[in-house]
Amino acid sequence: MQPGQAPHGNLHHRLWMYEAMVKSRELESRIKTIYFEGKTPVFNMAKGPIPGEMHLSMGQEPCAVGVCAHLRPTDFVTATHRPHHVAVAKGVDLRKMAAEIFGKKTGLSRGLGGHMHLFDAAVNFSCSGIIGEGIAPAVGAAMAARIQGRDDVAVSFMGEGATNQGQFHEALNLAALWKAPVVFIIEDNAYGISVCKAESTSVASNADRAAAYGIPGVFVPGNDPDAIHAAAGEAIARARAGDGPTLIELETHRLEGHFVGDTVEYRPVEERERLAELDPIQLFRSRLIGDGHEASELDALDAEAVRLADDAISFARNSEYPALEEAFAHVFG
Amino acid sequence: MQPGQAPHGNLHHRLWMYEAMVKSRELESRIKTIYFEGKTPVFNMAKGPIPGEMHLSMGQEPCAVGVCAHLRPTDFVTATHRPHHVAVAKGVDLRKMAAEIFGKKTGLSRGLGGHMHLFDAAVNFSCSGIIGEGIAPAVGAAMAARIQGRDDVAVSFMGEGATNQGQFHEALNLAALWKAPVVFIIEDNAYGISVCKAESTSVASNADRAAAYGIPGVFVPGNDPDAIHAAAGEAIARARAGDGPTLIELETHRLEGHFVGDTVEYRPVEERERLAELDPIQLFRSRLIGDGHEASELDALDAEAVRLADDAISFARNSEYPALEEAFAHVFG
Amino acid sequence: MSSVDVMQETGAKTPAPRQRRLTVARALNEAIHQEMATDSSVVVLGEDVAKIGGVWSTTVGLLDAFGPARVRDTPISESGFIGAAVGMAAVGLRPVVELMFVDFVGVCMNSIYSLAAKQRFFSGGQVTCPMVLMTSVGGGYSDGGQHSQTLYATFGHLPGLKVVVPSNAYDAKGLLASAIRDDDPVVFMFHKGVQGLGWLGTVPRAATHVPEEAYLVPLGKAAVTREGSDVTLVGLGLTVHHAIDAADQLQKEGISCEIIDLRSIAPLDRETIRASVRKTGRLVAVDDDYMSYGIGGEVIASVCEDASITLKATPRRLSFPDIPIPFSPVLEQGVLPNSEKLVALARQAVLEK
Amino acid sequence: MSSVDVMQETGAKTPAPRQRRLTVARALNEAIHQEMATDSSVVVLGEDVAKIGGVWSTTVGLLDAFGPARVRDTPISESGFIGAAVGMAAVGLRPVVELMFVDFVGVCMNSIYSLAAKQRFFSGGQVTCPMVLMTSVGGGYSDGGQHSQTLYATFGHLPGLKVVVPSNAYDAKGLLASAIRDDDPVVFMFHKGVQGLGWLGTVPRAATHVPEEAYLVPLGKAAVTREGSDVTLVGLGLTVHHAIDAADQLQKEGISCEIIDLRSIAPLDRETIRASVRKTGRLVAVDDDYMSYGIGGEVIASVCEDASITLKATPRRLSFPDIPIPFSPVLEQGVLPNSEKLVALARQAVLEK
Ligand SMILES: Cc1ncc(C[n+]2csc(CCOP(=O)(O)OP(=O)(O)O)c2C)c(N)n1
Ligand SMILES: Cc1ncc(C[n+]2csc(CCOP(=O)(O)OP(=O)(O)O)c2C)c(N)n1
Ligand SMILES: [Mg+2]
Ligand SMILES: [Mg+2]
Repeated sequence: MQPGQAPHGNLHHRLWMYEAMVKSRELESRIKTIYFEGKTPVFNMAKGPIPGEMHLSMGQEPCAVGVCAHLRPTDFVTATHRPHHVAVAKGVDLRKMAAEIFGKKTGLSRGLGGHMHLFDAAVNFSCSGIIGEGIAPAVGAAMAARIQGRDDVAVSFMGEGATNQGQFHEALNLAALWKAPVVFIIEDNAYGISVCKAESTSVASNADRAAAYGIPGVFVPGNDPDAIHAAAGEAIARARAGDGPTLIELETHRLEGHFVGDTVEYRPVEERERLAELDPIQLFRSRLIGDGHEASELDALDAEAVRLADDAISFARNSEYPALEEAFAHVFG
Repeated sequence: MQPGQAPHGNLHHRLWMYEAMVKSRELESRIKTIYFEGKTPVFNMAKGPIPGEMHLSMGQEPCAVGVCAHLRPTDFVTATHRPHHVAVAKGVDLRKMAAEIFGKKTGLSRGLGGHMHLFDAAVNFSCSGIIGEGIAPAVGAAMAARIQGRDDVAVSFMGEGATNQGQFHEALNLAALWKAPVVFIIEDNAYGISVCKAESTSVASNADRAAAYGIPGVFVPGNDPDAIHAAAGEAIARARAGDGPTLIELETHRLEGHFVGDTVEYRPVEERERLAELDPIQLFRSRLIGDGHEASELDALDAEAVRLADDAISFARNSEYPALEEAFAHVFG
Repeated sequence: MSSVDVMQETGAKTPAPRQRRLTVARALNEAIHQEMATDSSVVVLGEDVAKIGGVWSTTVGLLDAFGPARVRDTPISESGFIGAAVGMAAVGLRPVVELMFVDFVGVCMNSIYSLAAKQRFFSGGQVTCPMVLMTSVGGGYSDGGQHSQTLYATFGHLPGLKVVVPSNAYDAKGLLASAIRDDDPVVFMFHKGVQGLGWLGTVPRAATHVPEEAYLVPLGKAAVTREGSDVTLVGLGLTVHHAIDAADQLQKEGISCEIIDLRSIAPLDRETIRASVRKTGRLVAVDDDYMSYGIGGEVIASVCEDASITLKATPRRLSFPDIPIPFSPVLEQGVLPNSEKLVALARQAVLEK
Repeated sequence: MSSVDVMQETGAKTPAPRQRRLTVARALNEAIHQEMATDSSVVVLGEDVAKIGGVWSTTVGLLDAFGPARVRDTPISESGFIGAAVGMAAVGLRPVVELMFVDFVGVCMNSIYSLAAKQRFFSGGQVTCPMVLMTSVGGGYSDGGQHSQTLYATFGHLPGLKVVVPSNAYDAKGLLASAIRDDDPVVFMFHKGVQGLGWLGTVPRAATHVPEEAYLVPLGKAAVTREGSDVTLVGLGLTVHHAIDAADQLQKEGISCEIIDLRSIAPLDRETIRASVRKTGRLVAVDDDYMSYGIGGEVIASVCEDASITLKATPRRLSFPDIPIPFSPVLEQGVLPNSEKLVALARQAVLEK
């Protein structure tokens, strides 16, 4: 099932969420491995087939799938510098996405954007490397849907660190004031690079900040796809019905460093050691099996995810780099 | 009594507040009259002894005096494009202030700043024409006092419209996080130029926004100097004691247009007609008399305010314009 | 430049003189009205743009004509509403957004230079940003250093933005219509000194004949406002009028000035400038932005780096000095460029050697 | 330029070669340590500057040495914490603030250009702003268009800010010490390509001998990195190294290059540039900021508007083109300036006519 097709019953959307999580994870695992090509023994960000910064979303997949399970291609999503899981869940073309990350001419943006600038107009997905930049465009896209008479919604994903940007405040006030059909999703992975939430944010839960705009604020603990799916479903239905925005903070876990290469020494050792147990894909898999799914059914989804990830990566690897003229083709003279 | 001298008993600080309100009003009345010199019959902002925009604070004096009655010269205050009442209450040199507004070399800033850029380092007062610009500097000055081991506080004044600037959010989060000794004073005069609060702000009271930072939020209705004095006193004492920031929204009234020349057609007629009855100086005078003060006592304060305003204006009028070199004297080459 | 001069250079049919003379403000307003009427995707956002029709009278009557869904007063949240406009533009609307004073760019620069300007590039052409950001520029009326800047070069320097500055009503209407129809973000800077609002003071000459029907003036093309042979004066916005006044004065001294009105900062029409200087051999650029890394420097460099141009005199520039804008009228008027200063520089250029 | 070359031009006593060779990052870090030790009013603020010592290793060890009151990690609130720093500076502290990437200026430009830059002017000299804003600039390692800009001219254009760009460790330390002691706000731009962080790649030559003791390199003075007679190459930050590489190459062809390292964008040391071009008669400016209204244009204009200079060749500039910075390594490397492109331009200049 694709996002945008209404999930038919509990069973189907759970499998869809599972598969999308695995797909994102498989893609990112390959990216992580390849990222180090050309960067050993000396780690130099400029080298290898995937140069530049690389922010992986491993561990945060529940946030993406629980929300995007409710979205259509015409719904508008903005993500952040850590965009892969959301892109995958929103239905971004996997091959073109991988090719963009490799800087190839077959990429979503012909290699102009890179991993922090994934745009897929076919499913109304975009992201940005500037913290907080995507929040207001989501409000605008939501208002545009209203003005154009569509019942599409917009969703803006952001990290918990981003909530301290002025842009968060301005955009939420606008959305609330204008009753825009938009949902704000905060992925609280407890860190903004090395700075933990308590050192950046004056309230424990950003859900409390909804009070500053007179909109509902929801906190979902546990990094749990089902709980996220439920909370997001309610908020998105509310938005679609014209009842205005919702702010949702999701507890989640960043299993990797801020970017690949980050040694993460700023996280307490106990915290780092616990992370493996918190892998949401393993936990969700166990729950699905507990709920009566066959392991073989999930294995088949895993296999399909692996196949798609492999396919996307080899497409990217085998594509050509763009010609230099491409750099000049998308700006007027 | 000067601000910074602890007000000795209820009686004295009330008379001080009364006098400071009248002083601000008298000064602004003169400015308003003179502003039209050279601008009749054709109103052209560039002309006359006081060119440029002119934002009067008439009606909002209680906010300034109720707060500044608690402040010392070493306490730090930032105000806005509508700064006169706060400047007067903070003890800014009246002559130099008037001269600055006239663009004279005897002005606070030798004529470089003008009415929206009044700086008086002697009493740690400044203001700015960019909405929201003064909030963060107040937080910084407050933190500096802590770092330097002083028990000075900072107060940032802003309009209710300013609370929708991102800078408001960033500065309040910093202040709360760092427990900065700062008080945020919102003068809610119901309008930002022509846009009323309900069309700009997604909550009825900005005091509710304190919840987004885990700090106390207070709303003071009535444009009442005594009530403002009480609320501000508590917040400033709290800040001075090291217990962190407070957000206070004060209901107030803008008796004039946004700037002089504004025909205010966007305000409902009934609202405009009611404004005269809402003059806080008249109301406070009546209350003081009701509380046992002699009219003659207040008349004497009025007379002193008139004398000071006249003196400041004639000082300004009779001062010279700066020499052209002055424009280049305060920027490196 | 009388309105007739404008007609000549813009190529419109010569009208009966003084026919339908509009201010820049009214011309801009008319352009928006017409574009909104013909294209339902055009929407207007900004502070005080709806109920009172804009502080600069650019949006008068739009709320009544097109309703609150398409014409919206915003909170004082420039970064938020410009960012929102980019989102609108990404899904098919054509927002016209007003930033009340260009000086306020500091609170919303990211939404302009990083978001709006780079969408098309970052998306490899998938997503465009047909947004117009209208903003007032310029001083001269003692509004102090946070309400009097032009910041032309600040915008011109950052790729992905088209940047337009009209000097008169005819161009203003046609350029704004082109801007609204353009798929790239356009920063449309109208100078308060030519806007035609009586309460601000204005150059009367900026009010010109404006045809009633919609028309386009192309973006990115400078205008030869006046032909001449001895020296090229390059200006934009208000300083085009300084150039005209200076040329009138110099004419009396027997010096013939060619005047270039840049109209566009980005793209910069280097060819028109170069063609003129190739002819006159002398260049004086005049603008009211800060000097360093500014308009005048770019104009001079663009001429000097062209090996096919032989200069008969040292090129000169007259700009605002590298200081904030002082409030006091004597200081502000003292440091602003004006026609007398320009006359002196142009005369020096002609008399050099 | 070996470290010995640097020593000569900066006038320090010639050290034993390779003595105490530091990277730019370590030199910056040492400067802050020393200034904090001697002046208790120096404080440090920024994202990730305390616990991990800064993403660019500029603030390593400061938290341990000076404690959390003076060294503070901030939320992702650039506009807020830079604004707060201005308030601190107004009452006697000397904040050193890090903006992680210059590209993020869009979210905090007001606090920089309107607040910090204009305090002293607006207050008529009553209030100063002794703040240093350190920020990383430059690309070349495929970090995409929001993490690779230099934006030199954006800062240089706006009055009230001193703007400094070191090309090597010796200068970096001395310039930063000067910046911290300066009463005006200084934007201190360190180029990632010379920073000396192995994980980023770096020009080895930028790591130079750095004396242990504190010393000052004056703000606003360009350096003559190498003397020569045929053509003047003007660069800054990373492009100084392109100039050195180009000069080495051209030397083999018998072309003698004089190299000017601007070190300061504002104030711009026009006299040193002009003196050099007066001698060589040829000018090629090279920088990695966007071209229009940029560094190269200002350098060319500053030379050409000087009537006392006679050029033997058309002045040339090599800059980043007016497009956002592409991610794909082949595209980014293709459009960035480099020594080969510079060699070609300089050779053209010498062979012209
Ligand atoms: C405006 C801006 N400031 C700073 C940065 C640098 N930066 C990149 S990611 C990041 C941390 C973001 O934290 P959070 O929002 O929690 O997202 P997470 O990385 O945890 O997904 C920072 C500070 C940036 N990209 N943009
Ligand atoms: C950043 C910025 N945006 C817009 C303006 C234009 N402006 C000046 S005053 C004003 C209204 C301010 O409203 P409020 O904060 O309520 O203060 P008041 O004028 O009512 O005292 C506006 C929009 C500005 N000066 N700065
Ligand atoms: Mg986070
Ligand atoms: Mg108000």
